[in-house]
Amino acid sequence: MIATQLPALQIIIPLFAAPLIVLARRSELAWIIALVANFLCVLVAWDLFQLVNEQGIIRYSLGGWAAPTGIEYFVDTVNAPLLLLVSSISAIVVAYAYHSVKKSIDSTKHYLFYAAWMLCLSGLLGMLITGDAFNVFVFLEISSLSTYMLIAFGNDRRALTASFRYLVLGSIGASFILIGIGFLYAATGSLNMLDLAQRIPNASSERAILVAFSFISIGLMIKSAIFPLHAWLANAYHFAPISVTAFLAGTATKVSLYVLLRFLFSVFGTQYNFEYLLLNVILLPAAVFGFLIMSVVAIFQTDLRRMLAYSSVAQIGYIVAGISLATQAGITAGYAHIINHALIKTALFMSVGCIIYRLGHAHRPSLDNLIQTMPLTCVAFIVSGLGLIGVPFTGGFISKFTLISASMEKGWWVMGGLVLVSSVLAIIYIGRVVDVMLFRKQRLPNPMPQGRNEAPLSMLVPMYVLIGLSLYLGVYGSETLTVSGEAAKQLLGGFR
Amino acid sequence: MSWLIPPLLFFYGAFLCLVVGRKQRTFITLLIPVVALFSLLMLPMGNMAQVQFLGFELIFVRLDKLAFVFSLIFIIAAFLASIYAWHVNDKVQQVSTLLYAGAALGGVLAGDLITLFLYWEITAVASVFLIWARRTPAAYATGMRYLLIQVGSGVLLLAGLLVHYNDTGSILFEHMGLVSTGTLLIFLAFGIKCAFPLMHNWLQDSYPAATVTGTVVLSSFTTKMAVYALARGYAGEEILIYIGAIMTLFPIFFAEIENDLRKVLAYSLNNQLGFMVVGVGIGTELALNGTAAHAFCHILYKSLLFMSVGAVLYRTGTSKASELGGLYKTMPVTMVCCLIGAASISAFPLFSGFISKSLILDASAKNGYYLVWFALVVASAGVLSHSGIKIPYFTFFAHDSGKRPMEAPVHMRIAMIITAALCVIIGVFPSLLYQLLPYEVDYKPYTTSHVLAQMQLLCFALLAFVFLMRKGIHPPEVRGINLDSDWAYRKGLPSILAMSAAGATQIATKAREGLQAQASDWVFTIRRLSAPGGLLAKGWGVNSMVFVVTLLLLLVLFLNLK
Amino acid sequence: MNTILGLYNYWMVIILMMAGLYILIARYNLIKKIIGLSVFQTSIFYLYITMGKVEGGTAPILTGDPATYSNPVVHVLILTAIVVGVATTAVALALIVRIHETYDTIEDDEIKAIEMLEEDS
Amino acid sequence: MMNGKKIAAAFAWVESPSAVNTAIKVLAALCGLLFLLDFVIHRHTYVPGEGMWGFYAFTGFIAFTLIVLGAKTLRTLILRDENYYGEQSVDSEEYPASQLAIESDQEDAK
Repeated sequence: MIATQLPALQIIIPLFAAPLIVLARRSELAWIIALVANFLCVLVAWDLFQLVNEQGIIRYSLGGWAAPTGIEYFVDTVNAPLLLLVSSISAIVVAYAYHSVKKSIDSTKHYLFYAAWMLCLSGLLGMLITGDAFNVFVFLEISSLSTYMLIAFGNDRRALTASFRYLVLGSIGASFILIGIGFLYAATGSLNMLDLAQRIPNASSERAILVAFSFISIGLMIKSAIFPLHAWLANAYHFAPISVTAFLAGTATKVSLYVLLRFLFSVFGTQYNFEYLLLNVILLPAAVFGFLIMSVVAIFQTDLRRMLAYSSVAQIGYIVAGISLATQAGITAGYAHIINHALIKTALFMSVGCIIYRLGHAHRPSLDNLIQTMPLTCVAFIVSGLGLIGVPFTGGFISKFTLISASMEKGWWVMGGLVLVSSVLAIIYIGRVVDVMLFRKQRLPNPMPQGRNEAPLSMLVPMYVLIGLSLYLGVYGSETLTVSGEAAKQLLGGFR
Repeated sequence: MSWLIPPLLFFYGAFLCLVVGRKQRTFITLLIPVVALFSLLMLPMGNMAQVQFLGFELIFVRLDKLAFVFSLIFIIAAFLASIYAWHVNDKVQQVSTLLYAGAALGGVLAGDLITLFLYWEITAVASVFLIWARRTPAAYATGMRYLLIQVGSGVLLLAGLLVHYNDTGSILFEHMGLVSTGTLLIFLAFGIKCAFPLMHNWLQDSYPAATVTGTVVLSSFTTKMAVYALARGYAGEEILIYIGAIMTLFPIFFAEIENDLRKVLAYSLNNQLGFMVVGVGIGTELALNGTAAHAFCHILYKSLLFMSVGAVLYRTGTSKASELGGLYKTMPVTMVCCLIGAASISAFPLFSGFISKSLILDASAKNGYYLVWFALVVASAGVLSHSGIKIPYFTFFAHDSGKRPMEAPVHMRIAMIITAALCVIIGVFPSLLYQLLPYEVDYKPYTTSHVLAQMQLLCFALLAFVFLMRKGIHPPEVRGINLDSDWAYRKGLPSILAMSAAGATQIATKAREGLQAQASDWVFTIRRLSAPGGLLAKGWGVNSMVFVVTLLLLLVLFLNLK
Repeated sequence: MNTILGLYNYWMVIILMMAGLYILIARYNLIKKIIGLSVFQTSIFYLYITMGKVEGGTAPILTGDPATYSNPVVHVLILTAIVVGVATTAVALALIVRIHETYDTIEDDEIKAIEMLEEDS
Repeated sequence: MMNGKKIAAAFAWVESPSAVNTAIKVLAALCGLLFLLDFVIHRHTYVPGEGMWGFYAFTGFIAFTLIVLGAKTLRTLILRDENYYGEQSVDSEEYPASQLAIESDQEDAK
């Protein structure tokens, strides 16, 4: 009985956890409910992942209304791994968040914080699981609205303006998507993605499809912070509570990228993207300039959160570069990097969170010799940093390596070279931090408490679990690649 | 079994060293090479420890006779260096020594290019700590230069292997030859680590900067791993013969006038590599045997020389020839060992250099490379001049410096005596080494004519030394440094940059005066744009963000609907 | 002529949309920005409803079985979108109240100037 | 260490100019002998000219001299002060004493 309702449960569990948390009110209780709900989500996602591997696509008609009239959820090899990824990251970060939230947020507001978190999670999962174009918009707004709230919880007053700016830009992005979906509906008379994919080739008006395509892709570019539409991201990641940043960095942009992939390849089809729509004229340069310029910008940042935020935009550039290759190998690389980068960047933000927890800031020049006071945190940062650079036996290496060989396979040598160049830039910005942490003598008179002053265990353990996970996927890289390869095959083959 | 392959054993040792106390660490550094030796001897020939990775089959162990002889000498070198470093109580050095030796061993055993790349980079990163362990700002800067070049070599290797894979679909590390862009890139990567002319200077720059024991370790692995890689991938590539010939000649002149004895040895190392590279270039069985044998002997006697100079440095605080002299009185054992090392490197009969260098010389003569052969003969006389005479003479004899240091500590003496004994044993019983070589050896080094020729060459060179000393023509040892190609990036580039920056400022000033306009150079612009608060890095307002969105939308619509 | 007048509702959509975007780009007052955003969103509602309109059609409720009726799906969709729009506006206004409390201004350029100072310090 | 002292004593002759002169004479005699052997022993050769009388002797002497002279010339071109690369270079600094064990052999110091 339950097994057949899994796709709905995936959304409903966090959705119902939110009001439950509001009712519970007490902050410990709120946290426990969030954690339990989140782990249930992980279980459901795991089950779905297994089911998809065994049986292939799962289609689920919400409320018993059959598609294309009703809203349909479907799970296939593209979104099942991401459901698992997003719910696991959220679960780990919720576990991690307890102490950091307790310290930085007024205790009377904790229940609201966790409720917003659960809503955000259900929005993100909904975007992943739904097979209905309009439903994507609805879930996008659910997740976005709760994200604005979560960001505004930040301590610095600039969190408010960051949230506001993100709100305006995010709403524009969502509205663009809405416009695009409207045009699609006008041209085809359907909202179901599977149905759309079949109807678009014979649509009455090609112009309407083209307009729909433009609006949807721009809208999703905003939401997934693709250069040059990334400007909202830096402040949002910088000033949000650090656990929120860790959560968003691993999930929000990745889910939007998934929707982009879905629309580009499943709904519109490869032919549309690159023969008629010149998307490679927009998306590819955006990707390449993104990972080059943003890596340079990251080098000059003095705040670790901001540095990592810009590095995120750069890493999204890699993903988009893989996508814009539009080959099996390219999409495999992009998809693998979605997974690897989500894990690595979340771990990095978590380690920065530990630093902030103890020092109250993450200002690079003031982290002299941090290894003496917070060795475990520093090691976590360094190990994840190596992953970000793409050192062999880390996840980052797997996806970058696949990306480079994919671009060579297509004959895009220059891009492969530029990816290498930007890896060198990554070495510089991570290296600057490591240099300060390990090698600098303390210059400031008394900037830090002396002796060991490690973050609490409840923060360290989830962080190391995540790092272990990403290292596992680095060493056994072929597993990520198998999953990504299946996803790419599914995307390129349309709905089958 | 694949968890007990020699390179991994070294890594386990390094990890153990991280967590245990001082005494156990010293013990581990000695134990690991012994265990690794047993592991190596137990390994059957052929491919092992194959791992599927990203759809590639990585071969972590490919053992054949060529790989075996290099692995064996690496393990021996690691063991000797560990005895020599018995006194060291520095976790950094001990861990990095083990990591470095293990990685070099892994590189030699690697059966595919990806594995090779992996170990290639680990050797770079692990070895730099032997320089940083000196713990001075200067050593840090030198280490950074070293690391940059070594990692650069790795990047070239990666690029080359990608191109090569794209061309051929194979990542096997086998004979490749210089046939395509990919193989050229790999060749250059090997060339950097092998210190080809004009790519050589990292060696002389960094080895004298390492710690006393670190230099002994450094001298054994990186370059010989590169020689092995060349022998594996580019045997018989004719250009190597000429590269090698140049390598044997030009460092002689630098070594002759260098004051820092460890730098002299670094130049001499470069010159000896030249012999090996020539052997690889000729590529016949005899020549490759010569390369392998020479690498084997070279690691021993070069370690021995670095050990003795290191012992002097350890006891006197300097390794500069101008400050030394007359030490034989108080460091006689070190002196004798140094003399044995000097005799070995100069290839006196009954010492190890003689039986390995002859192979390469004969190979070049037999294959008709007469000019190269002659260059090698001249270089042999040169080797005598700097390593054979200069090192022992100016350290232990010459004018009395007045220094009366203690004899080297017991463990150093033991390490030196064992190494010296090995040099002599190999020199006296060449068949011991010959049976290890990759191909059948049908070669007799001790023929009358051969011994006579070598003795004539060396004795007359010695005579020339005496003559030049007596006449006062031989250049004295003076303090100072000699410029080499590192000038280009240590002085030239910075001053060009400074000059161009100054020029740019001038132009900018003029432009400001003339045109009332701002002009600034691009580095500054990037910095200004990217630093916190700069255009690219500040929090944009809603207005500009929406503006960019609108522009992009219009662009996309225009492109799509045109 | 026909294209201009016959498609006048689409022209209105475009004008509203551009007006909304213009306000967002050209005005610094946060409240005005939210107004711009609402205008922009309204244009989308208009677009959807326009699509569903059928000449001479009625609403398919309470009239038995009409021969021609406007497409009800778009109305349903846009009801949802309106709810979303209201929620967005509410959150935005709440944020503006908080911004006003902490910054004492709701002019975006003034806020940016304050933030630049904070970044320097 | 007794052993070491014996070895040192065995080399003490280098201090005396007359002994050094004798040693040089021995070396010269050895060279003469080796040169003469060329006329007695037939060397196997691969390279044209290698079989010439005194080929190795001349090569050794001349090559060594030319190398030393060449190096001397080179030194006039490239010798620089130890501080050439600034204070922060390995050449201009002393080896950090903390890593050394500098001890003098008081017994032998005279």
